[in-house]
Amino acid sequence: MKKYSVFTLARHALDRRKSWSRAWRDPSPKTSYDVVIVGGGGHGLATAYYLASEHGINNIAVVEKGWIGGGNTGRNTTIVRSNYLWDEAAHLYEKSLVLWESLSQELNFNVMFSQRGVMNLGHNLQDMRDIYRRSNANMLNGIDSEILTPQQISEIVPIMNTSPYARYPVLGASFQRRGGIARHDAVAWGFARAADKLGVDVIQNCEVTGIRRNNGKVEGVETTRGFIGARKVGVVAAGHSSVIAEMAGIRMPIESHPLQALVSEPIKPILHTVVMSNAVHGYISQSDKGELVIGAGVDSYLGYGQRGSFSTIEGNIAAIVELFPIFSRVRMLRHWGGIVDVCPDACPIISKTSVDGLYFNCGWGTGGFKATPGSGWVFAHTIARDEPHHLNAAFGIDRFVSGALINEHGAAGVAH
Amino acid sequence: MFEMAAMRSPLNSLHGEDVPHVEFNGITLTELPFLRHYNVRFQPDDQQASSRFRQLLGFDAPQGPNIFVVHEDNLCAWLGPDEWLIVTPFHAKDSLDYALNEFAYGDDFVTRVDISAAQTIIRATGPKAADLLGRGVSYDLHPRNFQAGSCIQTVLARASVTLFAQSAAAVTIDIVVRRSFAEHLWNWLVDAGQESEFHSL
Amino acid sequence: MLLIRCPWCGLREQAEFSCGGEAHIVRPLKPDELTDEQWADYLFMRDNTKGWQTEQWVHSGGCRRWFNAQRDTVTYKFGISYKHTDPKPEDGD
Amino acid sequence: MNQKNRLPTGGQIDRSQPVSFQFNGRTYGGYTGDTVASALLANDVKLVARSLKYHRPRGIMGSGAEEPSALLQVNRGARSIPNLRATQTEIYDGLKVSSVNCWPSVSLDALSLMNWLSPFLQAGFYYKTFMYPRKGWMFYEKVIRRAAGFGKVSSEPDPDRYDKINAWCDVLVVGGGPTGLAAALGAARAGARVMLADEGQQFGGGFLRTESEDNLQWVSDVLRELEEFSEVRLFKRTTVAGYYDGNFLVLNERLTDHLGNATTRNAREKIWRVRAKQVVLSTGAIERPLVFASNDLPGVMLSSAVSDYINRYAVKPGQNAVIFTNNDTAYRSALHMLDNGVGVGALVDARTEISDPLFDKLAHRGVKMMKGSVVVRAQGKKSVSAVEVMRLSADGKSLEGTPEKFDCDLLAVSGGWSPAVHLHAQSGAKPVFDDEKACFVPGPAFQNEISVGAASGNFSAEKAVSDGYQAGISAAHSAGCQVVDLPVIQEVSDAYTSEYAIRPLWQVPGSGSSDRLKRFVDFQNDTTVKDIKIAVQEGYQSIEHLKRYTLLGFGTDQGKLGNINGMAILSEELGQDLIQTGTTTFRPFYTPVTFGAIAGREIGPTFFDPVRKTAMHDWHVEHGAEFENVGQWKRPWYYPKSGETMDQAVNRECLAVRKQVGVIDASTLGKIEIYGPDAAEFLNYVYTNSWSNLPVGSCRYGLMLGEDGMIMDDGVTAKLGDNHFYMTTTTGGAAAVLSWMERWRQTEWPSMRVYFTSVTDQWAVISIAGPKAREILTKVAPTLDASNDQFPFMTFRDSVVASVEARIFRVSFSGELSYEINVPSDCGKDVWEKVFEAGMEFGITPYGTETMHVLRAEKGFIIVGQDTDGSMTPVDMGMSWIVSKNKDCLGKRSLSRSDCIREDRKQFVGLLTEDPNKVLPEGAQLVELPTDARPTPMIGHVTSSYFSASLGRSIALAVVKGGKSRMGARIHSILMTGESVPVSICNPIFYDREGERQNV
Ligand SMILES: Cc1cc2nc3c(=O)[nH]c(=O)nc-3n(C[C@H](O)[C@H](O)[C@H](O)COP(=O)(O)OP(=O)(O)OC[C@H]3O[C@@H](n4cnc5c(N)ncnc54)[C@H](O)[C@@H]3O)c2cc1C
Ligand SMILES: NC(=O)c1ccc[n+]([C@@H]2O[C@H](COP(=O)([O-])OP(=O)(O)OC[C@H]3O[C@@H](n4cnc5c(N)ncnc54)[C@H](O)[C@@H]3O)[C@@H](O)[C@H]2O)c1
Ligand SMILES: Cc1cc2nc3c(=O)[nH]c(=O)nc-3n(C[C@H](O)[C@H](O)[C@H](O)COP(=O)(O)O)c2cc1C
Ligand SMILES: [Zn+2]
Repeated sequence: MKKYSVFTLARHALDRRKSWSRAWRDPSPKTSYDVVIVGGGGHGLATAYYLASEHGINNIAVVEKGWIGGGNTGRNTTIVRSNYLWDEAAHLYEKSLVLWESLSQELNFNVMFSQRGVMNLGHNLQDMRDIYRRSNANMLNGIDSEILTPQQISEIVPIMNTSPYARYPVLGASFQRRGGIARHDAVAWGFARAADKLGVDVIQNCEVTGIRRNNGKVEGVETTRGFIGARKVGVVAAGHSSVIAEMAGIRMPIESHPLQALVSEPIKPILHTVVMSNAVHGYISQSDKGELVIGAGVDSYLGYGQRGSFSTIEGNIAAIVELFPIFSRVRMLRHWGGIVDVCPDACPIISKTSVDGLYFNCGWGTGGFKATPGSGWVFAHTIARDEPHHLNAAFGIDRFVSGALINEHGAAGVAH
Repeated sequence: MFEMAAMRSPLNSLHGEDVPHVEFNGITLTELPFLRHYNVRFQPDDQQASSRFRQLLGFDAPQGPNIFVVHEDNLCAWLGPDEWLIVTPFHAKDSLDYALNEFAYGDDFVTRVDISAAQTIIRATGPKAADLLGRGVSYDLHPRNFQAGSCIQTVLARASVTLFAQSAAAVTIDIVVRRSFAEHLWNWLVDAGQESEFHSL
Repeated sequence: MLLIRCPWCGLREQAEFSCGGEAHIVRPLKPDELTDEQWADYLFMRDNTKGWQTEQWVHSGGCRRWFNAQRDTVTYKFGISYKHTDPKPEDGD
Repeated sequence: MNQKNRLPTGGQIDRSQPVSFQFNGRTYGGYTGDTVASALLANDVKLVARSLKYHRPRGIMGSGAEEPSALLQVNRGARSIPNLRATQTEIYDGLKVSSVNCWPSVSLDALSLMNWLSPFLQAGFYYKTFMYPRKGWMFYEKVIRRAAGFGKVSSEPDPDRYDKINAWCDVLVVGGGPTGLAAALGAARAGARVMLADEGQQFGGGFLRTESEDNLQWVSDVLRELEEFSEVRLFKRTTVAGYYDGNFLVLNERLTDHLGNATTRNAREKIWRVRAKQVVLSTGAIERPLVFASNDLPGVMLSSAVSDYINRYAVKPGQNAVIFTNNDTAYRSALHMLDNGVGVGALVDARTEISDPLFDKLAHRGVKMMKGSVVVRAQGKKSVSAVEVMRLSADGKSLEGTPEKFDCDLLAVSGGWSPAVHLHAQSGAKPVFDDEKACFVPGPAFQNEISVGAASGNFSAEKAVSDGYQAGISAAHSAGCQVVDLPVIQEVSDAYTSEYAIRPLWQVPGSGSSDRLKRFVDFQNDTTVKDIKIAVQEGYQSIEHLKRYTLLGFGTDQGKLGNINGMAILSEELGQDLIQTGTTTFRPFYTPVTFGAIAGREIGPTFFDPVRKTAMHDWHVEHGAEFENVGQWKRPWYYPKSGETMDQAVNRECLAVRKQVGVIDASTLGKIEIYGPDAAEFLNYVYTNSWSNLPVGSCRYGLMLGEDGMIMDDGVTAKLGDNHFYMTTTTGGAAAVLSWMERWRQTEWPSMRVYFTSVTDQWAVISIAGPKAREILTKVAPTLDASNDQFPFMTFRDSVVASVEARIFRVSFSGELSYEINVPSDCGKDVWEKVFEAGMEFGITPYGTETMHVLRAEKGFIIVGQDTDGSMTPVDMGMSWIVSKNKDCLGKRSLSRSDCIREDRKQFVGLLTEDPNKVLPEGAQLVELPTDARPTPMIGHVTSSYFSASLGRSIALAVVKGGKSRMGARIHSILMTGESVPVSICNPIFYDREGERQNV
């Protein structure tokens, strides 16, 4: 496979007979693998990549029921940050952020990680207490974090409505400059290509329909393309985690909800920072193509439909127009939904299970895109060593029994 | 020692001491302040309670959903399978109070709560009133669907409300709204009333 | 936007309702006697069914009654709505 | 006003109303009824835009929603709108529009050199470069970003209003072409409530682009009849933008943009939220362009658009045309051109068998009819000047013969028709591929919907009318209308009916001379055939990967023209059927919708969220209160006297309460009447403590847990009678607590005999606190014996206060002698004023939430949500005394889980800073020792922190790991500034630890 660089690009441009090779192969499933990863989203592909690159396991298949990156990886608002409240979460997301910072070079695929800064707004006194609490914790955890006054906010984002007369005025914000956005599809493609290069089989249009077990130990997966044997199976199926857990006779503390996002028509760049507001519920950034990328809240009912209700979008847009009155005349191009796997404490499960050789990585809910490299990295460790890395030790499924939840709801301003 | 307390409806402050009233586009909005409102609870299958209700109040509490009945001074609306709203004018307060007290004393699982100060009524009148309310109400207010005598509990401009179709063709609709939301709802209706396009439904 | 049938008030718009999640999760009568695992199962573990499931809804903007409704979590189509006092019907179509 | 290409007669424009408008700073003329596109063409303006990536010159290609290229900036200043399609923007006097994405001008665009760089810029190039050095992307991105986007957003807030309304109907007809009009008529005659919406400025759809007077007459006859039905509503300029679950559709009506500067009171746009029992989709079909070299040049236009411009707008889009088609529809356009003075040099038809009745007629009129041929290339710099034509091989895969060149300034293309299945697909149905017609047609319906007319792949006008009519009637029937014998609908005759015959042609094969030229598939995103090939080579072979890798269909047109060709070319490359390739997902909206309209009126200080006010609100305003938002409520925060800072005001208010007396409006507390024989038992379940033995007339504090054992809410509940309690909740928790209790009662314990009624709004609460409180109470409630014996702490009394029947609770959140006087809200302000008057002689001071917070912090009382965060148990908060050992309650079982009984959990404590004047920030983290090493382990955080005027020093509440057993320990807070503040752990009760003051 050719390395991507400006030189290969030029050679291809100048020599029309040259053609690009496949970014990843289209292999047929082998009869068995050391590890089968279920789910070809960013997390699954990253897991495969790190299993191969960090743990020397190369006999791996990633099986994806549709096309890789077509799940939440392909439909999220791409916000990346690590300023989480609780130590366990903060360290995990920070590991991920550090990986993001050199991911394009590592994968030799430009994932366009743009560290343009992420702002979380506070609209009431309790928001401001929570912002101080979280920022201060970030600082002590060695994660960059600032607290901004409304004045500073309007210097960075002059188009924001920081009027004290607003219904819920902006009282301040936390700001992580190292946060930003990335090109979501490229993350899936880049990991797939890099994993493929290390020998991983990326198998699309192959749905897992059963988990074969014997004596409490996993033997492989039944798929729409036949049985595939495996010594270990890592499930990274996001919204479909419960469905696969059921195949293995496991119960999960997860609910799958629709989460919606939308884009405007492309306009000339005007918003250079990511802005999030939990209180008025909207978050927004402007992509490098010019469209405003906006996220809404979850719909309250379970939904595997990859779509949600219009009323959610209405409230979301009202919040955006309230914060950015000049966007009133911009027009919405398209809105869509994903299926987010929500845990009661809004934190993931990255864990062994009661079935030997079966591992789950799920529950990322509304905010796992930012964790893609870190999640893959710790999950690869967990699968390879059959024990969690210290970074994901707290994210076991047993915490729901002991009560050691990592409550990133509320105080942490958890969202995307 | 103390004089009778001066009562204020939640909308008083909008218009001095007058009863709030505006007209636009053939729609009139006015407040019906200081009516007496009671929340009444009893089990519909409690035969004794039902018959005492009839005896003391002179009518049956409506059994079906989405309807209200009017008997003399009292309006009685279905709010739930074991819950009713009774509204009566100020002057009829004492006799209703008496009847409801009697009613409640007879049974330990019958209750009535005076919520007169907890809510008020905004009356919207005019052939286009339903069109105005339709800006916030998701229920179909077309007279084919919302006939005189209908009452529905729904959400209007993010406030919980109960709507009464007081006349045919939805010409008069009474909106029961919680006190603390009343000013918001009033402002909202007046704002929506600025639109120049209104239709009769 | 879903149209939901309240067993009392009839068909109303989603805006008047709140969803309460999976139905028929019974609170253990003697929590004290449960192991932590059993308690966790009641507290947190969910079927999270893909397809027809029975769930709780409340007509919060209407009559404030809770009821159960069948719904397909993929198509979002509703089956039967019924009161808590009614028996659990068969799964929807 | 020189409108060179305007036909002398005809068209739907209003010649009595000439209009002048500006394009790129130059003034042009047109008429009311023109779009920007038709008026520019009338003025012979062809070059209107530059493409996104290569900055190639672009013109007007379509005449409606499908237009990919002619996106303009409309208006200046606050009313400026980006990205409007010239083809759907109506002109009015004074309108100003301009091209975007070009500098210095559309004809001299500096960035057009991008075209030369294009070999580097092919699909996916971004992913392959700009990676080095590591931080390089931040630099490259800045440069690349400059080229992003089309139009500009205005720098001023939007001055316009937007309206929104709910509507219900029996039948919603989408699209007011012949099919839709007939459907609406059928449904209306059947007695249905009908809504008919069309995005255009006029009804008539495809009939408007025919030459037939009869057709127009038919349209106006039908409209006249429709207008007579009171239950029929007709919507022009109204796009049905989205089709959702539950047969819910979103309509976007544009009310004022076309009126321009004429003053109007109207909202600019209106969103209709429609619930339709039945939907008739008569959305017509969209003509497809053809894919050949340089097919994007200005002057290349859809043949239906040519007919539209000629017949509807009386504009000749060119003088000398060539037509390139693979189906019959373009023959009709040829006739339109010839009849209106546009020369037709050649009609190039890919088909070899042609049965169209017009074939001979056209040949007769001198058109060179070229069967089995294709245009391989358009020539010209900034617009078409000639085309090259060659013969197509029988298998369609190669070219034959030598190119023949035809000069022309207009190339009308027709690649066949694609039914507008967007809404059908949005509703959840799946379009299927029809091989015969070479297009996707609607599949089985998923909701109550039917597609008819061109939208269903039936492209004949006559059938459109009768099918539409029938569809309307049966929709009405399905919606519950009684359908009795209805008159038949007036038929429409067509002199030139032809069967729709097509030879699929998804791309013209490459020829030697044109191989290096670009063949565009998606015009807006500059996606070419080559890009698709590269994507396929690289493995991006799912249609969804192709879309994301090449941006096919990603534009503001959502691929209305390009998608089908792109999907077909992908299929050809992969050697698979189109149905195997499938479509990408159709999503709302059909065309983009203004944010402001979607937001509607629920924005701004008044309407973004309801403002809830207490009965005494006006008094607070009159007395200078600053307000705090607490949920939706406005609560007085503090009452600064003139010149006072917040700190000074709060200190004064605090001292007044401790030394004399203060009064606070506590009306926002949630209040619930609980009644029934099982009321006490129910409380035993929702509160951690026991309620069985509370005497009537007493009050008790209660704590509620979630089932996970974490603190959820708290408040005081009084026992009013045997079966009767009055519960208070936190302001923010009021609604949640009520529904929590209802839920348990109704779903889990349906046999419990207890009722809940919210009375939050019923009672205004005037809370007086301070040593002088009793004296005031005695003054305003002269009949009450308020002595400590008769009315002790934690009891309540009914009494008359200021002539109003009141419930008085002797409870205290400040630690002082305190009474909460509840009176019906309509008397709230009056009683408040009388209490205040009575208190004047005692120095009564109104205080706000800030002072309340300080006073309770001095007493170590928690505020749920501030001192707790959803991860704190009663044990953590030092409140194990309130969890009864003798009964179960919600959440209790969770408290014995292994993690909840750890000794080193965070526990509630007080903190004192070494420097008494240092007030810690709330939220500040706590560590053992100050250190610069990161990460630094944290052992807790500050939940509340104030300067206490009564104590003359700062105080703080916090949660600290194992804090209860560390009294006196010295720990630190490291602030955001880096400053480290030493603090010592102490008992969280700072003031009157014995609680004597509230008991006097
Ligand atoms: C609208 C929206 C906005 C969001 N915004 C953000 C944000 O701004 N920042 C952020 O950090 N996170 C965000 N998220 C969350 C984020 O997208 C996800 O947490 C993350 O992408 C999950 O990645 P994944 O690889 O685990 O899941 P996915 O990408 O969903 O991958 C799971 C894959 O498993 C496959 N699969 C499922 N079942 C089977 C089976 N039986 N056999 C084979 N394959 C199967 C699926 O097809 C899918 O491709 C958002 C999510 C949504 C929906
Ligand atoms: N002979 C052919 O090959 C061919 C091909 C296509 C169309 N036609 C002609 O088209 C006509 C068919 O009539 P028809 O009524 O089915 O189609 P039509 O094209 O005449 O009408 C469709 C109408 O729907 C409107 N519309 C589309 N999507 C909309 C939306 N989302 N919201 C609001 N409005 C929307 C359009 O503005 C248009 O006015 C006949 O005259 C037929 O001859 C012929
Ligand atoms: C960050 C981001 C930006 C997007 N930008 C666009 C866009 O500019 N144009 C567009 O049509 N869709 C855009 N989409 C939406 C996709 O078209 C698509 O709707 C989404 O990936 C979900 O997939 P689906 O609609 O095919 O189910 C974007 C999606 C994301 C996640
Ligand atoms: Zn109901």
